[in-house]
Amino acid sequence: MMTETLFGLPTGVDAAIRLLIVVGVMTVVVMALIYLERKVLARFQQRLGPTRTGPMGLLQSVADALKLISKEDIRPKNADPWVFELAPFLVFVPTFLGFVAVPFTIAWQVRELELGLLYVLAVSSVNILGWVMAGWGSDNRYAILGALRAVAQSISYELPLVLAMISVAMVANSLNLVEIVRQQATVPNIVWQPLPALLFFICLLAEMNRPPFDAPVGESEVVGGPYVEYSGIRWSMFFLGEYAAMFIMSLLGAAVFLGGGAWPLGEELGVGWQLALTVVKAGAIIFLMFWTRASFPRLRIDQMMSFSWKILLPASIAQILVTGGILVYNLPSGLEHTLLAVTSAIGVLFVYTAINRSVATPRPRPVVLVRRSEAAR
Amino acid sequence: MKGILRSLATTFSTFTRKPVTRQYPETHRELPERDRAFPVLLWDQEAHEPFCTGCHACERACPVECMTVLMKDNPAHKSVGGESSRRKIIDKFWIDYGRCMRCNICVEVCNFGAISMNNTWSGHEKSAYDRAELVQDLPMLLSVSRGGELKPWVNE
Amino acid sequence: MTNAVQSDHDFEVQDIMINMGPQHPATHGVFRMVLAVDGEIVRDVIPHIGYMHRGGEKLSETMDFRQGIGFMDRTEYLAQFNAELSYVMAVEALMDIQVPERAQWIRMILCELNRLSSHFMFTGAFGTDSGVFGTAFTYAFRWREEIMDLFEEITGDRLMYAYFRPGGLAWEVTDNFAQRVKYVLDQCRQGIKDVDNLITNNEVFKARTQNVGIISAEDAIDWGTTGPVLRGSGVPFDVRRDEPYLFYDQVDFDVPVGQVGDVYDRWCVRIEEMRQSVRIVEQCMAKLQPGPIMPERMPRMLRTPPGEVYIRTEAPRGEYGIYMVSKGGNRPHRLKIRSACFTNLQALKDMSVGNYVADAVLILGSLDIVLGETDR
Amino acid sequence: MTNEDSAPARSLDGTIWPQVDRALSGITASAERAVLDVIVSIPRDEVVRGLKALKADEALAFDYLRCLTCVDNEEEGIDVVYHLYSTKHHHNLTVKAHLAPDDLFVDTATTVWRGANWYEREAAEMFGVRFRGHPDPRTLLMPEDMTDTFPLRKDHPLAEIEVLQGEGIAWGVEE
Repeated sequence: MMTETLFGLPTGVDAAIRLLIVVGVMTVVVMALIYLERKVLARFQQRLGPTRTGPMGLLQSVADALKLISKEDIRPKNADPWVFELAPFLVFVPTFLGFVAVPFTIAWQVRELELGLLYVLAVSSVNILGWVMAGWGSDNRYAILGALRAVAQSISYELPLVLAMISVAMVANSLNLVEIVRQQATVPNIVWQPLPALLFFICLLAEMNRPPFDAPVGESEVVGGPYVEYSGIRWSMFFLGEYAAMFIMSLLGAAVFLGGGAWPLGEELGVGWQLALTVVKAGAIIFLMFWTRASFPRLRIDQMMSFSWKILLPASIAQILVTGGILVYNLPSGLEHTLLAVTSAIGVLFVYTAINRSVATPRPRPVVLVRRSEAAR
Repeated sequence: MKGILRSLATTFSTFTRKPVTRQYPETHRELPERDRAFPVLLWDQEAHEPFCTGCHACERACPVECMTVLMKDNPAHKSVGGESSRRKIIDKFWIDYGRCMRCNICVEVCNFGAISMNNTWSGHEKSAYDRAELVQDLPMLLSVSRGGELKPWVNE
Repeated sequence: MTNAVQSDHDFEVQDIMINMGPQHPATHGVFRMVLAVDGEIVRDVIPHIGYMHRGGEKLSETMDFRQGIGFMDRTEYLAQFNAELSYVMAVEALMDIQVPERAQWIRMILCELNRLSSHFMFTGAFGTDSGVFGTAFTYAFRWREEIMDLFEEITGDRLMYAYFRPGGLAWEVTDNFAQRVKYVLDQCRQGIKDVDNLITNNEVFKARTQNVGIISAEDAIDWGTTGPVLRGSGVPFDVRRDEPYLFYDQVDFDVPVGQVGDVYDRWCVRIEEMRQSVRIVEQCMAKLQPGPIMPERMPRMLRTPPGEVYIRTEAPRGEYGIYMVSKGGNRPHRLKIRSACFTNLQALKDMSVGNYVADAVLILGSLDIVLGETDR
Repeated sequence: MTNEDSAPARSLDGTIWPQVDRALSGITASAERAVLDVIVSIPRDEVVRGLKALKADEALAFDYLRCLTCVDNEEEGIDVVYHLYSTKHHHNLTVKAHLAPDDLFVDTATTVWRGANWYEREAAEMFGVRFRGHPDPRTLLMPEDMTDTFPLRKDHPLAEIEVLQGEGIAWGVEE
């Protein structure tokens, strides 16, 4: 579907302009995100966070960027030159491709794609190639260990992510992101589909390598994983890619589950309101990611895999079956949606208990207190 | 899951608390008067000379041998027409702060109360680019006490 | 060293050797271990220590008894009071000095507060090892800071206190000592609660630490492990309880003991020990009476008669022993520091082999090593 | 209690020496009382046998090696000192084996307690005592190639101190 072009320009030029705007905005957003993450994490830890550069440390990201650009670009002697140097681009470019379809408002995005949801999910998982290249090309054992973990993790969590999204698409009867947003003008999808929302958030953390799923980059184990040999501008491209992906996926989550620019103000309100709503919703998801980062230990790689394959995947498949089973009967809208919400909520409870049960044997009292009188002498 | 939620609640409760860190170079924490930074020599404000007579007690007691002391006859002693009651006085004194381990022993062995630990911030902010810059000579050692910056603390 | 792995392939399969440390965020200083890994599974661990060896025992032989105290701080730089205590108690035992009661109570209070601060440090470092990004660390430091402020007010230094002397204490505590200790204890209670709530019951943490790095009670004794590592394995051996020094026989406290001997048990034992320390300090404060802090007649120059003594105290990491041989004179003939981390580290290989790489990091963290003490 | 009276004429009454003596039957052992513990001296060739007997004895059960170290007595040779403890009965014992200065070896105690491993490695590199049958005789704290000097021996000199201060004031090293 083709929306009208800006100022009646030719389609190609119009697309280029839109992309440039998006890329420019994204760079600023990424910088803001890095600053915000540091500030918010600092508050979680009762610290002040960056304060030196500019008022309240607002220019910290700019200073970081300048520092990273001016740093020497080091390539290890034994590294594979092409693979090593191309890897950051392969992480960075696919991430930015995702912006083509993400709706910022109901009427404005780079391109409105009929298969927008599928496109964003597909494109965002390409960057794993860059990770493998980085891990292999660095000729570093930590890097290869981290890259292998990243691949395993990415493959395992891609499945429940996509399956959860399919369930939502079934309810919306569309893969067009704009269409999905438009349908949520009254009630957002999270109410009808809480289980996919939960699965989406968990998989989101895993896809972004955020705690508790940050085994591929865990500092205390593999010291940054695939990043370990990178420095300067190349390292910052990884970083940029990471935070850009974070924002894209949050926008996606806001659009699919929280009603994007449509809920609760509806389509009538201005573009500014819609944009603000989208950003606030995406911001909420991002805040949740910061929050989990501040509170969670890291899962081991095998636990991470079994969590995905044994809990998330069955849950998402069950959700698709149930959703399909309800939708196939063409029930009245109210009843259908209630049924969807109830079954999905039961699914959430299932995941909740499954997490509880999956933890190692419960110990009623972790420590036994030995009284003084029990001393041997 | 309960534990996970509790973790989240705990971090959120600290999110709402006031940050406890300080902006260090701008705002200094107040130091207790017992604070031990590095040893400095004390200045006798009445006689206008150091208390130190250069008796080598601290030099001998120093576990890391960071001090060098030289004494001389006091030019201001009564016998040569001055007003001071000190027959001998310190001539040269070096302390290598890079070597000092701030154990307080020199203060404890001093019979004249002539050496003390610096309890101001100037004693802590001593970073230098060269180890040799950390060697303090007599005027440097006396300057803190001479300026009256030291907080009084009587060691029982 | 590479171990060829049994395989069905017609090509040879080798373990990769991963070198962790001496510069690695998880090795708590300058510890180095070489891991032979098969995929993610650790097949062999070769620990290397000695990067921080400063010849402390040799140096102590050249220092007299007053000068040696300052050096003890620098061996065990997270539980300095305990290290000083062992040293001065060794001198007192050789010289047969009676320490006044007040000095002993104050020593006890300071040692227990030191245990609190050291365990806070452990929770922070271990939290970081397990992947809580900085939060556990800042929590721990925030509460440890209160204790260190108190120590600074009393001794004048934040880390290297040099406050205990053979015979008693260097000087009297501050006038507002009682209020300050009470305040610090309140803060510590809040801190223990925070750290406990943040980590102990977290399912992710439990999944990571339970049944990982198990060492049985027999093995733990055979390897000579001490402190929370030994108690985590279920051996209720605490020097404070079994061979009371100071006035530990006059206060009431419990010895926490784990049931499985895994990383989680060691964590829980330490958290419980912190609570017990708060209890001990409270009892000590109630019994603290005014009085002298040094014996009335102390020789100006400390000279010991010939003899030897092995003094052991329960430092936060386990038994901190000083074996002091004197041939007369004002300095020890031989001073051996029996370090808790040194022995605990020996058992690292037994615990780690067969676990994941990520677990090896956690197991090392659960030993709570201080390299200054290990290498001396 | 550490601070209890330790009279100079210390007798062996009331100590665990009778039990130790019984456990060490067939091994030449002599005892004296130090400030805290009983010191049992066993000849070099029999010490590991003695340690095994002490560990195996039901009433003693010295299952825990607290510390193993050496003491350099200069011309009199080197003493290897074992500090034992029983986690069952909560008592201590110090065992000493004397080595002549020109004959520095002793059997390894790792066969009794695995925990003796690092202690012996340290003692070996610091004092030049050879522990026969040690499973892992590498250096521990010292560099791998530093096998000819023994830092903790009394004849090993301290390093010179670098003097940074003074206007040409010569500064000797005390030791």
